[in-house]
Amino acid sequence: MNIAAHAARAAEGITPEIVAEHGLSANEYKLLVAALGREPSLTELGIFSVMWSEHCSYKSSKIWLKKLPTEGPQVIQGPGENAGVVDLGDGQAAVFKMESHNHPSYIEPYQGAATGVGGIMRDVFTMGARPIANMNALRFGAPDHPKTRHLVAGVVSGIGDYGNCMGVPTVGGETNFDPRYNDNILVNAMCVGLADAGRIFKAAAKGIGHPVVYVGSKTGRDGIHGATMASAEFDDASEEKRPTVQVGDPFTEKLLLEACLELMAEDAIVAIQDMGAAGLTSSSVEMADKGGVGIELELDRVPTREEGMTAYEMMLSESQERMLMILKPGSEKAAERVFRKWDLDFSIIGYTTDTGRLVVRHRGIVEADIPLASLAHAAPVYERPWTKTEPQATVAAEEVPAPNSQLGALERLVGSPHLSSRRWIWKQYDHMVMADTVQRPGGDAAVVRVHGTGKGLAISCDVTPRYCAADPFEGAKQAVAECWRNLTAVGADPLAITDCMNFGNPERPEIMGEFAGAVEGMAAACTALSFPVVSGNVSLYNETNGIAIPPTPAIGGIGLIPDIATMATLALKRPGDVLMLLGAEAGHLGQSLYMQVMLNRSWGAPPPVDLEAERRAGDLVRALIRSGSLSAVHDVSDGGLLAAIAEMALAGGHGVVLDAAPGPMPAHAIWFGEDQARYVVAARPDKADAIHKAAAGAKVPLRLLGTIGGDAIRLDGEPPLPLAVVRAAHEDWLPRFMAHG
Amino acid sequence: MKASVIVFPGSNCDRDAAVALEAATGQAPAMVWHGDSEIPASDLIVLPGGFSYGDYLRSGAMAAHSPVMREVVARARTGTPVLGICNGFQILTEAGLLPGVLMRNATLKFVCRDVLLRVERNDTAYTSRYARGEVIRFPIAHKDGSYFADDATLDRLEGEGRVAFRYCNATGEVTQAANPNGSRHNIAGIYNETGTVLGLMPHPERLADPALGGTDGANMFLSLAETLH
Amino acid sequence: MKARITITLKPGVLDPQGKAIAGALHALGFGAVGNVRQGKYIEVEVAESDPSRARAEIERMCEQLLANTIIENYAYELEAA
Amino acid sequence: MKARITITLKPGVLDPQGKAIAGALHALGFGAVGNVRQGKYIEVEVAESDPSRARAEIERMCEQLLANTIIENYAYELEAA
Ligand SMILES: Nc1ncnc2c1ncn2[C@@H]1O[C@H](COP(=O)(O)OP(=O)(O)O)[C@@H](O)[C@H]1O
Ligand SMILES: [Mg+2]
Repeated sequence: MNIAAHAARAAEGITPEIVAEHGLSANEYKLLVAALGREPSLTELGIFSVMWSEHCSYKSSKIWLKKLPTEGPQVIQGPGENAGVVDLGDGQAAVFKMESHNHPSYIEPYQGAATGVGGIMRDVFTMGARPIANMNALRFGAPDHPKTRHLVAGVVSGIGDYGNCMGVPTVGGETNFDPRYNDNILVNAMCVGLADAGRIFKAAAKGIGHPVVYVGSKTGRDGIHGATMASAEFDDASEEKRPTVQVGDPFTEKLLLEACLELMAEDAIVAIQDMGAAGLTSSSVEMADKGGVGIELELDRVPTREEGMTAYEMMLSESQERMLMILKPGSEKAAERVFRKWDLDFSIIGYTTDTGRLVVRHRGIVEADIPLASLAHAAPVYERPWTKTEPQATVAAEEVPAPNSQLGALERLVGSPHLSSRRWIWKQYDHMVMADTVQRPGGDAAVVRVHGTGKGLAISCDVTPRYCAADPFEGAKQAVAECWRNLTAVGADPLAITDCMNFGNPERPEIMGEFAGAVEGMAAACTALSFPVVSGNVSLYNETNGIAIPPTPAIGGIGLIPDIATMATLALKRPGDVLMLLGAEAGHLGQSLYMQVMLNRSWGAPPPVDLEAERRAGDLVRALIRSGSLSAVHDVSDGGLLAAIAEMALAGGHGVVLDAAPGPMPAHAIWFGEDQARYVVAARPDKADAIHKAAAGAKVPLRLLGTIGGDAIRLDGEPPLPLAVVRAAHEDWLPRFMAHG
Repeated sequence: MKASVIVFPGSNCDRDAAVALEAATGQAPAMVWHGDSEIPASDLIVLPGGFSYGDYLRSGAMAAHSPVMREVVARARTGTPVLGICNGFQILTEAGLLPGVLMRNATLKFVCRDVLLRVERNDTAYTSRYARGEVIRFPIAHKDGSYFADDATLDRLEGEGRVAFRYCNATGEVTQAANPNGSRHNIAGIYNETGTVLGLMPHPERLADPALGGTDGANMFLSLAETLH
Repeated sequence: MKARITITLKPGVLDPQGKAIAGALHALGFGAVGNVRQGKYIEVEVAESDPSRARAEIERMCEQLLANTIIENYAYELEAA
Repeated sequence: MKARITITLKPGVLDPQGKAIAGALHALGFGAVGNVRQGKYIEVEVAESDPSRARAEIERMCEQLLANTIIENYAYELEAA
């Protein structure tokens, strides 16, 4: 229904229908009236609806998120601000966050993904940080679903075009294909920025009578109801609704970035907040509420790009590339000069007050007058009923049929949609701009140098949705552990994570149970690994016609490499080096990629994560990397041991000669089991003894796997698998799929 | 050597160029805002990569009309070396300092990866540190890098030896497979008539530091530093 | 026949390109320039001599591929090639 | 007045975008599609009521900025806005 129709109805009073269209339940509407002390105007209803939406209020997830560990000596700012902040030493800090743009990307993949990237970058530079790396975690439907190719193409070029134009390298991510995402793809974008630890900007407005300043692009009727849409389940009709799509303008965002950083170098800003979901409404409410002040807005001063915009539209518009700031009185002129220099709109649209109310005026009429506390704190919080996901039985390796040939299975695995190279994607991302990318995409974690220093920031995005679907608790634990492991594998000290919790409809107890399980799994792993959560995002209602996505708690972690000279990579470098496995082998094939690719189905419990073992193995590997003992390192994850070895061989262009799998476990369980807490490492033969000793001391099992050399993967009793064949299988799938399928 | 790097709205390799220049010359270049019509006395002017004006309309088209470009053109005409990298190359063609245009890649996609280049000449200020015919590795990162000029222009460029770099394979052969974007004659970079203005799509500044995986690009800046001091 | 198709952004949809072009034209001294909108222009030759059938084809092409009807409108003219 | 400008590649200039569109149309089953060329379409509002002066302005804009006349042709129609 269009806005004019809304307005016409409002004249007749707010009907239950209008309330429902705003995504508020009858009971929530009652709460609203009580909080306001009267019936709302349409503009007020709109403001409440976005502030009380799942997206802004976290009403279903709040009580659970409290269980996540958020503290640690490295944490400067935990959840609650635009992004999390961790200490990098030397007065420097990393500012980072991940966010979803799932529904918009399904409706319009290019613009949806592009504006998702734009939004997360704003979250980061709002805090005074220069973005230095972007990541993206993508989940698409089955490759043979008619929409998948179109969605992949649009999302990837949207992410690329926005980040490329901004001049921020997109250095990594992850990509899954699964039919359960057919109608609900996930586009999670992460941004990492670098700031002075002592100059972090926050959203809390302070002081009375301070100017509220709007900067950036003009306001249009973009994405009105975007925030409420992102919180409502899809049905077939919503594809027809075709809401006003937000279009990204990365050029303007680049100007906004430079202008904000330029002004931040001066002492002019009291508080700053980007206008993301729910635009002017949430930015003004959050700043005022956090600072305990009131705010008055004069909408006639809002720069608009369309004629006749109403207060309702201006308050709810989600036009991109805009920011709201509270300035120190007297600095208006200097601020205006900066924004004009960068060709951006600048307008003082209001003042802070001592009333504790949000007052919105337009054309001389008070369109809204709401106690701020009711928007921010009176929002309902739900303790939704939940049922625990039934754990599945552990699968014995003997129950899983063996392949005719281990190397044949390997070839199929690395050439499958699940494990094939993502080069087609990252080639379209400028991953080198800023000239600090010291580890490019393709490794366990991307590494960007902290500009002007020898330090490196390692970044990785991880979650294995098929594990989470089978067991949300173990799956979420695994996601955190794998992220920690990927950072460790390049030699970094893992610092902290951000997350993007993508789930179905929380009003269904089984979905809420998945959420609860995932939170508890994350909490357990974060605690055990001293890897706190400093920011994050919850995206619920990812389901269509009652079919939900698998629970997908995407984890984005960062770590610090004190000296990039000690950074490790997965590429095998020297023939003659020995290859070793660190970590215990249990041959766990339940929910493995082997099952999925070779048998075309998944069953059983996912691999359990022994967090103690994880910590021991990781600390050992990191110490070995730092002491220069290893020539290559790769963690073992999807596809198991043989896939990990193949990836190392491909990256380095050297073959391997592998010893036979030790009994008594079936060979395919050894080669393809996805036991956790494991790394494959390479080293010069003369270092092997010391590594053995260190592993024994750390109580980490070690097994010699073989030797590096030749141009094939060689396994006793099977014809060698030439690297060229593996490479073709690994590299071909995605480009071929995207070319015609 | 004193260099100036021009910064347009949307430039984003300006810092990268400055870092590489400073590493090679020991002197930080002047960063010149596009709105300025003055450029300090410079031995070299660099137009960096990026997305000036978002690359909207056509890559480099709007920047070519920036006030500062009048001065860049004037300096180039009096012999000051001007180096345009990626977006800078696009700006140079749009400004008429170099012939031809950079069109959408034949794949229609942005492409970011290392490429191999054959150094066609080593008698310019940019290439004295390379050998003629040497194969070097530079990264590319562009969507509009397909060099196009009509046959007559190409004949003239070839005849006058104005092709600076060509995309090639590991043995220096100029093959279709080695061409990442559909450029005619595998052209990656060209000179003006006097060899003082160079435009190229690949980014030497991105492989000018061993920590980034290579130093082939550093030699371009070192050549300049030695020749232009 | 030959179709000349113009694809334009729907009214109200942000047009960053148009905005930037307007800015550049102003900077070049074209002071009288107001709003600028950028779209696409596509010429398609169709081996179809019946105009109404050609029309139906072109419309299907626009709906299915040429225009992104979520944010774009299209219009076309037909011409005997 | 409002100018509707179409900018097209000169004959002989390779048009990878047009070619890709033609390929995609064939893949979608539009077998009758022949040659496809892609260009730009730009609408410019000019605060100029005299058509001949408006025309001169538009032509200067095209020559100076909107078209790259090495590879592109332009054409336009004027319309009282
Ligand atoms: N969407 C993407 N964008 C950029 N890089 C990606 C994307 N998807 C995967 N990659 C890269 O591909 C490599 C393999 O990914 P993945 O198998 O998820 O790694 P891992 O198992 O170590 O977590 C990584 O370097 C990752 O950064
Ligand atoms: Mg890994």
